[in-house]
Amino acid sequence: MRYLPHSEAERAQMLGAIGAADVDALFSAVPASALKSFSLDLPTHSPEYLVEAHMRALAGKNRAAGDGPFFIGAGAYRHHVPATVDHLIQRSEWLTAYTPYQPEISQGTLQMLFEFQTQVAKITGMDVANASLYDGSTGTAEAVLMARRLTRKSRIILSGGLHPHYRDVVKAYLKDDQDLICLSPSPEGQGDILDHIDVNTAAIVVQTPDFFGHLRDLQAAADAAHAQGALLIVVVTEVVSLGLLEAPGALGADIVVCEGQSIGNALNFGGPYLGLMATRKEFVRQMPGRLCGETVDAEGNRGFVLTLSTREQHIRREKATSNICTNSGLCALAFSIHMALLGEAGFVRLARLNHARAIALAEAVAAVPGVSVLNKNFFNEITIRVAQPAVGLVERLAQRGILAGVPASRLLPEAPEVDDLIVLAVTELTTESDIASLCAALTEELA
Amino acid sequence: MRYLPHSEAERAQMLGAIGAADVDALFSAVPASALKSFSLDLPTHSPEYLVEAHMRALAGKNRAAGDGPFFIGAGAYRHHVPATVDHLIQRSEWLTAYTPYQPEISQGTLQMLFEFQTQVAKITGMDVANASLYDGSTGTAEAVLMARRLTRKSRIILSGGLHPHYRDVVKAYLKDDQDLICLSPSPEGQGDILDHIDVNTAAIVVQTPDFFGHLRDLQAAADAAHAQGALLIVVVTEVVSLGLLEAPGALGADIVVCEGQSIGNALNFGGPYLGLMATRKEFVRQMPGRLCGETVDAEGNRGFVLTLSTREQHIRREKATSNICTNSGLCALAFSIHMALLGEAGFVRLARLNHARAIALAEAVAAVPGVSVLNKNFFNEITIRVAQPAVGLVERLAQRGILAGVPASRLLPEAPEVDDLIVLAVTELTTESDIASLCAALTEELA
Amino acid sequence: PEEPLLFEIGDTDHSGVDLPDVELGEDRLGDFARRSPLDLPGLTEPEAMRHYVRLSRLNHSIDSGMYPLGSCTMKHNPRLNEKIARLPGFADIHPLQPFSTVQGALAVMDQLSHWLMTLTNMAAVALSPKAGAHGELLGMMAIKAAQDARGEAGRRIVLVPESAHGTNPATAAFLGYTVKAVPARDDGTVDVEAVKAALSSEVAAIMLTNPNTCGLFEPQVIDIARAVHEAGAFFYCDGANFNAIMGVVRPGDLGIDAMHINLHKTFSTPHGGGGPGAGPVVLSEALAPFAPVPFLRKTSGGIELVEHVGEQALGRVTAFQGQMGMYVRALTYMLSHGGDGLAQAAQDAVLNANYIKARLEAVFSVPFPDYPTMHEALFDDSFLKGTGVSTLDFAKALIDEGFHPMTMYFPLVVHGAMLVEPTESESKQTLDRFCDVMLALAEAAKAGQSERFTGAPFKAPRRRLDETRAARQPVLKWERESEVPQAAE
Amino acid sequence: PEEPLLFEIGDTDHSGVDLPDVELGEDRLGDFARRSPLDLPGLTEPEAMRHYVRLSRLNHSIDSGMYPLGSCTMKHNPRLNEKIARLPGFADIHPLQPFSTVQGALAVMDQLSHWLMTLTNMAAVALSPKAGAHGELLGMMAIKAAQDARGEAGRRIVLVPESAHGTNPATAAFLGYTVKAVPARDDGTVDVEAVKAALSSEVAAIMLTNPNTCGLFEPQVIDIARAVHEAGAFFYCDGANFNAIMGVVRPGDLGIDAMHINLHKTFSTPHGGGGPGAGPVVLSEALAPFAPVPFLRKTSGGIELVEHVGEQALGRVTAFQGQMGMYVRALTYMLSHGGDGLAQAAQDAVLNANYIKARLEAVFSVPFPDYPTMHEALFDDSFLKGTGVSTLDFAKALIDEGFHPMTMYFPLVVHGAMLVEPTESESKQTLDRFCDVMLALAEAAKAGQSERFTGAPFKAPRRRLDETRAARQPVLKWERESEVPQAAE
Repeated sequence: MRYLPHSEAERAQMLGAIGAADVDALFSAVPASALKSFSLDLPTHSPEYLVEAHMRALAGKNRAAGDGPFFIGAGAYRHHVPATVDHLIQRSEWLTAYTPYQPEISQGTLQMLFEFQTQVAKITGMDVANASLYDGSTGTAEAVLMARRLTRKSRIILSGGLHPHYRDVVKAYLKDDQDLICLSPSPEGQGDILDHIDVNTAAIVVQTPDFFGHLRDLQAAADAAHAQGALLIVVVTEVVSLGLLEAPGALGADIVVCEGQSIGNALNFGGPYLGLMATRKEFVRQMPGRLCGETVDAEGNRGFVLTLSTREQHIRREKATSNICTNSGLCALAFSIHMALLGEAGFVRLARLNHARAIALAEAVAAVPGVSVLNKNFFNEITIRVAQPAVGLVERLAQRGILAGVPASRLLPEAPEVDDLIVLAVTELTTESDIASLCAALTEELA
Repeated sequence: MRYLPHSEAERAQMLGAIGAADVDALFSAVPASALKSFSLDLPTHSPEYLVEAHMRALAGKNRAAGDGPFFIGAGAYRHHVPATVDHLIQRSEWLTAYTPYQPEISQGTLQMLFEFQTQVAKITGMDVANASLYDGSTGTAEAVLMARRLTRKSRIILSGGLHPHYRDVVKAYLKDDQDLICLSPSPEGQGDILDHIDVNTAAIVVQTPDFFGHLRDLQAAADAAHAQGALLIVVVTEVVSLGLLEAPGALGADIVVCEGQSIGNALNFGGPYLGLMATRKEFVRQMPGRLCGETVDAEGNRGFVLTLSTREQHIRREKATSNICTNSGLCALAFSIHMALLGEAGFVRLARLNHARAIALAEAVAAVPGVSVLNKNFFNEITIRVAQPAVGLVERLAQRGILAGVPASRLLPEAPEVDDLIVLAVTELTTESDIASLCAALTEELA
Repeated sequence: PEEPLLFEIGDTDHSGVDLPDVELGEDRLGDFARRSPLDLPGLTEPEAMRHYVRLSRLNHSIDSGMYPLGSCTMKHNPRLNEKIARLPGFADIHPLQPFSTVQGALAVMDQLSHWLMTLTNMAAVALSPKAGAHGELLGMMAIKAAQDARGEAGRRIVLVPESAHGTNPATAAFLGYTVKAVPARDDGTVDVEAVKAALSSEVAAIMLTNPNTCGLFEPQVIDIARAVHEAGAFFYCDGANFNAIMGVVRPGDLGIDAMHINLHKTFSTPHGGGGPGAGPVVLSEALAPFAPVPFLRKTSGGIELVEHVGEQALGRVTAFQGQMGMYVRALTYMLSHGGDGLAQAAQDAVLNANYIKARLEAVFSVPFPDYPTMHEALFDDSFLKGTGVSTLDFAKALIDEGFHPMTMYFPLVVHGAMLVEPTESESKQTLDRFCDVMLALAEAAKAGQSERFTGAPFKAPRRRLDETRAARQPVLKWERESEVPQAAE
Repeated sequence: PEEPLLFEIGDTDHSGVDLPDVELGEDRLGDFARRSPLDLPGLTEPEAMRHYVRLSRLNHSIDSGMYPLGSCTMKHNPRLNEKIARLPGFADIHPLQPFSTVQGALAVMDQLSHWLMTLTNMAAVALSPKAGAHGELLGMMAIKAAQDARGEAGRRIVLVPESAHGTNPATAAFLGYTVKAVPARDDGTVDVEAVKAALSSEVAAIMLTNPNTCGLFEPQVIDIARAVHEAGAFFYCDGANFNAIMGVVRPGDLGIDAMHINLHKTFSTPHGGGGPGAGPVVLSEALAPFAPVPFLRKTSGGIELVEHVGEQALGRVTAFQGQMGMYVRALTYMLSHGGDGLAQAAQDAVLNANYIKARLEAVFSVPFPDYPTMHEALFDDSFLKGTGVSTLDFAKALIDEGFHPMTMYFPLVVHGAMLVEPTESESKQTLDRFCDVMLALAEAAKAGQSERFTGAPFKAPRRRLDETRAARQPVLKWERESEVPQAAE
């Protein structure tokens, strides 16, 4: 076995040193009925080239996004990741390092996290950010719980523009909670949330661009929430939008949660992704997740450590702010490297390019007979109405080699009014010819 | 430009410090007629994702060996390279390091080369090996020149079993040299060389397994050469064979040259590859190429340095043993890592597996009507006679999706007697179903 | 070694990507265009490469040295896994593509599920949790959903042994349960009688780690399971230590109801400096109906994902279908090892821990000597008594010898605990060097060379860091000099 | 830091690959089966990973620090190139596949040829040489073939300036030419009159580096070319320094006949600790007919390789078609930069060298101050006079500051030469740090702190190594203790 360093002779030597007759003697505490009392219906070990052949065959049964025109977004976006990013994150010292609990030999990871926190704070316009959470959806649930701790109030209102998966995760986390209000899907981008805020409201959760691609008015939401002593939680699933859209922090957000996958991370069929969370300075001690802070070492040199860990489970146990005990370290590294490569100049240009492509898509698709575009404003994603069930149409387009977007009903089966809606995204990788192919195919299918 | 660290402001600052009005002032020694006196018919700089799209499109126009049954060898072999090898050679400290002329900060490369030299000496059964040459073909030419220096004689006899490209490279290096005897191709594996040795002979060059897959009798060749004061140069183009075949060093070889590509290195359409050269201890000062040796540092710690460099061009200039001033460092690293992973146990098993596949191929293809196998013995490569022009047959098989081997006439257009011969190789990656596909297709084409 | 912060190297002009600067014409941003400054420094590619290469060299890593880190299973991360995970057919597919276009990906999930259920002998598996703690949450949510469905929502107590990981009580509390501690016996294991005494109709579940955090296999685990079930409660098993028994003992045979599996510990997906993890949860038949979405269903047309079910199940614990990148890596690892190799790995992990224990026990005191240890060896710090060297000092001294410190002060039930888990990845040569170093350090401590410890590490990129200062005056992001608020004094 | 040799870690049982152990039955090896021992130690995968990671950390590299290394153009190696070179469509194709199955690969060669010919304004290019020195050999072989074809085989002399790289005279000698030195003028450049004086009907060629090894552009290069051609000889240009002028000056406009191009210097393919390189040679119209095989021919059916030609050409200088892996990397780099980016890179390289010269020239003496320098700045060691510090000592002291030493004692025409080539990859920040260090070291040397230099490096993985011992008692491979011959004394 290529991964096991012992020869049989070494095993025998070691058993001798232990004074055990055989390895089974080391398992003597296991009830006899449970020890090796079975044979496994599993294949035996395999040469690397056969494992590779098996996995390549499975990979070959998937249509990769790069194989043809591709317009799927809805919370995960296909951006170009520079080769440097993927190269660097595979370096042994990044890839195979442990959580930086021993700061003297983890300054690489820690300084990177400090830089990452700074980057996230800058793009969201917030005071502080943590060292990442699992993803945007669980981050949203954590933000809701955090708001309750901060306000000591319990009502939570989720906008109808919140990504349905995010809504579902919050529902699962707050199972059967009467104080959780989930507003109906709002495909037209209508402002739906402000009227529900009352004095018992801990927080409202608003996504922008929302699930249907509409840009939401955060300032109005913040004002309305703050007037009742509630917090505004802003969710951003397409973090590239922050290169062109006003920072939530500048519009009154109290907690910002983003899905950070767009920067540095591949689609990966849904994971691993990267939850970003940023908040106001005064809320930091109620923020879940790891935090990295600056300090000095015994010789006075600048250094970094995980800090404020009295919030965390390994210290606080049942009094922790969350049970979280990992971050999305390697994804955060990829994000941070990609963001460092972009810098302000690149980040803004990337956002502009995405928006330009979306304008081109919206104009082209609006010209297809039978299609109407629901969005007045948007970043890189729009929703279209196709006057027939979207699921079948999208499947037929897939058979033509075009991955045309997400039927809204896949995520909202309970809302028949969205059955004829498709959510379509573009990125810098979408070409004019991709858009032309989509429109041509749509025209034929809807004729 | 992503690769250029200066902003325009920094360029201006630096020109100021230099005292130059503009960058053209720095090119004042260039005759005006030659400075920027043209416009380049070349595209301008391009985003990474567009460069990648361009190159992927080109890659897509090639049929990769892994896309179907594949039997091409003839000096380059498709073996499995463990993922660990390719990962490690991309590490910054290996990939982007310079030639180890400053040993204090190059011990990684140097120790690896010392280990590499030891590995090469062990598999060839020779006293010493150098730190690699460009490839097997140029290594053969270097060996011939080395033999002349050692013997102070001039006649060189190349076996008819030597890879025709290797023969051609020696011919180019010894342009118009009357003392170079190139024997006719010997597809039947006949011993053809011993009768030509005379007292003026510096060396005979024998390849085993030879170009047609036959195993050659090195001991007899060594005895005959040594009896006339000539040297035996042994060429091995498939280094995996040394896991099963007697070491040339044990059979009297004086210089051994191998193409090392098979271990650790991909096919790469012909390069970069890896020349191995090993010889007897007493010949080392006439060996070309870099050598790494053990020594100690000022504190008595073991360390390694490039040594015996008085042989080399950067010291000896026109008196050097060769004009070579690189080795194939990264390919040698890949070889050394792969060989370390194999170890004796793995190397022998790999060779056995290759030979077993070749036996299966030889038996299967011999049963195809119209095919005869020329080889009595072989390692992983055989030659078949197909009773029709091989070039057309191979092209038709390629159109069926089978890369069936090399028509001998592609390398030997001057020898009409090989027009109906195909040289076929297998490796551990060749499956039974590949062999069955080949035989079925051959049967149909020859019917 | 000093590496400046990226903000001290880059500026807002520099960029390491080339992108066309498009004219937008009339934008569609409404009134929401960005007005506040980004102020985001960039690096060109050569600068970025050097920054991140240099930074990385300040880290310890598996590839450069051993982690004798109890309870954390830091094993070799094969690069084949990384290569496979990056095939476009896995990395470049979107979670919301039509099922017909992702049959290979769904097959990976199906095959991984088969391996996990077979190795554990359990009825179902929920793949989607993002990490071990997330899996724990899911498992306890499933238990809660099952009890709610039974009309037993009144069960509000969760039993947790004192030696448990911090996530266990945190998870229970997160779901609103009251945590009740179960004391351990003197031999370091849980007494079935103590469990029985704590059980009642108010108890929802027990959360037990097995092998436990003292490195011991709970000898009465089957009896405990029986008692728990008889009391109408569920048995949640923390699977963090599954590496000790995979292929050798099946948790399902012990009577557990739910267990998370850390793909990043047991199945070699890389730790990545703190994540991402992946924490699939295997479930018993009783809990299977309460599994979250999405889950797989095989149809005549292929495999599909069930993404919505009724109210009884616990719902969705994450967007999309979880850590696909980790599924691919873990399955690749499983196929490489095979069932036989995984069992051998578990046995080698146990062999290695017992070897360390055998080599060290004459000097390092073993608090629970009654049983052979499993995959990790637990020592206490009584050998340091009177030396002036603390457990922390001792651990930091290991850094100067090229090792990561062992786990310290955990489990809490042992004074000055030192928990050493070598994993199966370490060679005898490395284990011997580690033991030699441990013995030499113990000798040095006893010989009064306390300065070698109290000041350690000396050879690391940093000396000991002031964690108190970091917490008292938190500096959580970089600010330009001009932005840093002046201290009041 | 010590890392044992792999032979001290592994043994012949250990292996890091899993392969079936097949039964051969009756083998087909005749009498040639191996009988002598291999005795080849192996490492399992975790052991190998650690060995090579640890070893690598003993190396300096571009990614971790600057190489101010004259005459070697150590620039940033983009990882995009590495990624593209590993696409199966490039890495997993065999050099002898039918042309119909490798049209993309042949297109890469064609496009690369177009770039190289356009940048140099030359008539043809031979891609196949494996490295710069191999290209030099090819170029001189082409010159020889051309003269043989003209019936001028009697030309046996090659002119080489004293400042030339060692490969130049070595190559000429290798082909049987007599090397005749051309002296330089006091300003560091070649005098056309000196060339004219050396020319005769016996002279086959001149080999000139331009920009030359003193970092200067030869101002009379066009006149020299004219004189050489008038004498019936050819002009071989060493292209090692093409990085200074690419996109700015076309060698073909200067009258050269052949020039090799180091893809691993100018076009960013990685140095790899000493190779592999790639040394395509551009050729003038006069030499084009003598190019080696293989070369490209476009037909109606696509691109094909011409692999055999008549006797006049020089034949074949390597098996197959050369360093395809390097062609892919170089073309990727060219497309990334574009023609405009390459010109900018050359100008930045020159700017950087002049900036270093400007910052250092008050302290470090510049032997040839008459011209602006091109891509490298040349200093001599007169500033060290009387300090007891040698040029070598000074260079080794740079190691302790995190820099690779500059090139020393080359070119030979300058006493104690120190040749500094920053390349365009270095930022102003890094250049400033380098200059600060250089000035501080010079000050330290002058202040009499000679021990800081004579013992340097102090902070490297090794102190200075005994090269004399290595050469006198060569130990070129590892042997088991028992095998090492006992010394006679």
